[in-house]
Amino acid sequence: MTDSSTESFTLVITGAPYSSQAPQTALGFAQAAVNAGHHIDRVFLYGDGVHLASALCAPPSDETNWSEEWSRFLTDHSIPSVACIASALRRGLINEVEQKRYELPAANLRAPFEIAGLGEWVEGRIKSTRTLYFHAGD
Amino acid sequence: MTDSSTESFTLVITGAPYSSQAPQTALGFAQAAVNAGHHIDRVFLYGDGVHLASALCAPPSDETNWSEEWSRFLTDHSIPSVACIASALRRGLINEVEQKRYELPAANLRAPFEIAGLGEWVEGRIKSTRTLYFHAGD
Amino acid sequence: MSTLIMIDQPPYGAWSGREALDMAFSLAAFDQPASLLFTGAGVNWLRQAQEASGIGQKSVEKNLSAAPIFGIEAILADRAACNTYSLDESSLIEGVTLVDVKTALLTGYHHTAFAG
Amino acid sequence: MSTLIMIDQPPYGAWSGREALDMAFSLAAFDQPASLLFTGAGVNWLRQAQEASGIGQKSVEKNLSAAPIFGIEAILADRAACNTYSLDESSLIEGVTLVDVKTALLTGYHHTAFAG
Amino acid sequence: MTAIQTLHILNKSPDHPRAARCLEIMSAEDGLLLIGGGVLLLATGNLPGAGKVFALSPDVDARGLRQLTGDASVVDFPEMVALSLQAQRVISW
Amino acid sequence: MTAIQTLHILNKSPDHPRAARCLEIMSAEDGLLLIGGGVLLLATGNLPGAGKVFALSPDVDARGLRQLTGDASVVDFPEMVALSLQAQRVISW
Repeated sequence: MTDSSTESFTLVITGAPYSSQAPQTALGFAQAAVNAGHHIDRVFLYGDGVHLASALCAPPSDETNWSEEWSRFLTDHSIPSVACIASALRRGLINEVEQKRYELPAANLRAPFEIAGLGEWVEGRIKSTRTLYFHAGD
Repeated sequence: MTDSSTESFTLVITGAPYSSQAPQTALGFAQAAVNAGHHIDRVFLYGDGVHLASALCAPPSDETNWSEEWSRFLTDHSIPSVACIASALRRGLINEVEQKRYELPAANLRAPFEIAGLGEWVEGRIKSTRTLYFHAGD
Repeated sequence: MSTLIMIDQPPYGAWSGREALDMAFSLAAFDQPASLLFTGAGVNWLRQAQEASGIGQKSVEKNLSAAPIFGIEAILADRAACNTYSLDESSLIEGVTLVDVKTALLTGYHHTAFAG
Repeated sequence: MSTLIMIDQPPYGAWSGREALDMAFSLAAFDQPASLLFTGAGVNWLRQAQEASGIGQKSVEKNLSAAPIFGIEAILADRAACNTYSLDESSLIEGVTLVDVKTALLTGYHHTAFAG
Repeated sequence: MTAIQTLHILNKSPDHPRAARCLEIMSAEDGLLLIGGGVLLLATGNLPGAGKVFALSPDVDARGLRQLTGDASVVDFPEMVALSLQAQRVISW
Repeated sequence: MTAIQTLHILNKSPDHPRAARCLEIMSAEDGLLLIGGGVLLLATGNLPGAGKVFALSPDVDARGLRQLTGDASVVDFPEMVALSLQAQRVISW
């Protein structure tokens, strides 16, 4: 395996925007991987990382909106992105299906993020050349 | 000052439910304070603590919904509760006013929580006998 | 494709220990070899007789006891950390193997991950 | 009613350092005496020439320089932590006072708080 | 109860750097209240030599440490409220 | 570039207990890539004696550490991608 051939990645983000640097470092990595001709099989949000999929973040206008940046990148490159359902429901990240099921007043999941189980992570882990994790720091 | 007279507290919660024990410890403290005849001037959510004010948390049915528990306690005892506006907007906690201002697809703030500035913390800190903080652990 | 899930955060204060368990159980459910390694303050997940109802949570003792049934290959605990936290065979839950955490331990796995 | 805001988390990786600054500035805005104490990895907020644009953030150097103007009484830094992280008068931003963090330092304040 | 100068409320495990700083700064006139993961200090046997030590009951039980409390006093939430008022100041680490 | 057995990606400051464990376990055949708050290890001067050390450029600059990189190689994101593929395995601490 050399770095000149096409390889594939699953990226797992476990740190939230604005309380960690994880989404931002992961985005820098993902952009570089795509630019190098590699493939990103999927992005999996786990634990506090699910907050990256919020449609409701409104940081000050002179700060980066990491949810928006990630959303654009995923859409531009047609990369599947999944927030873990167990992490998301506990932390209040909800799509329309879950909104109906739990009779909640709203949905707040940003496209193109989807909600699914840990099986997506397991599948990525098997399929991709490398599965990398982007955790919160301290 | 003795513990038999009526004293007052401002409680600041900086840890999120499901990623910290802060909301739960703070609730145990608040209930004991009220039962002892003390007054809680206000509860102030700061940093990741603002997630406690989410209306969309849907933990498994055999787990405690800390947002719901807190909401009931605050309502029952008419305790003012405020999520810091700067923390809340960055982290996607939005009421209807902010939804309109930032043209966002939904609002997700749970009643009776309100959104306001750090001045509320400063005021509580001046007014209350004690201001206590409930942070995330490790 | 064996995976080692590492847990170094203490129980109950954060959710990431539980989320690490979920990762290991998911791997096992998809027939992927998985083991758990508890280090640092994380070894405290392995103490007998945890009563978490008073803090509105469930203890994970039952989940960990069921780990072999669900196909988790091993529950490993860092010997030095167990010493630090007064954990020995009499206080550890059943089925835990004490290990010295060295380079060689990790190179035995294709993949090593924390939950957060 | 003087308040000491403590910052022990390193810069940029988490938001709590910025949130601690906001707390101090808010106190000052309401004419409440406030000082900042940087300890542990938190002293790294005080290094000169931080260029955070490459990670999509703003450095706080300007905010800290403006602290006296906004009424923050003192910016204190733990001497031992500065030594650990190779920070001395030549590399620290202006206006920082090195202190030894002992009981006596904290008892000089009515209120001591972390942002998270 | 005797007077407490500063009540240090510690919710970090002994592995966390903030725990070490809290213990370092604590004086003989102070109290230490262990809550959350902070109660794991009980398991290490390294309680501070000076000053009173308290540990929050539900957190002690959750971590299975009832037999390891040593010289620490186990307190409930009403006692935590009383301690926080009794002390001249409170620091939440 | 030479072969790397395990690439340890460390984003915790030297104060964090996970940083100590990462450094303890690292062998001479391994690589250490400092990112985020992990780059603060450069300021302590305590780089591991064995194994190659890398530090992510934007994180080094954010923390003002460009003059303190010592024996570490400063890398950009494309090099981080290459390193992660080159190593036999990657651990994100």
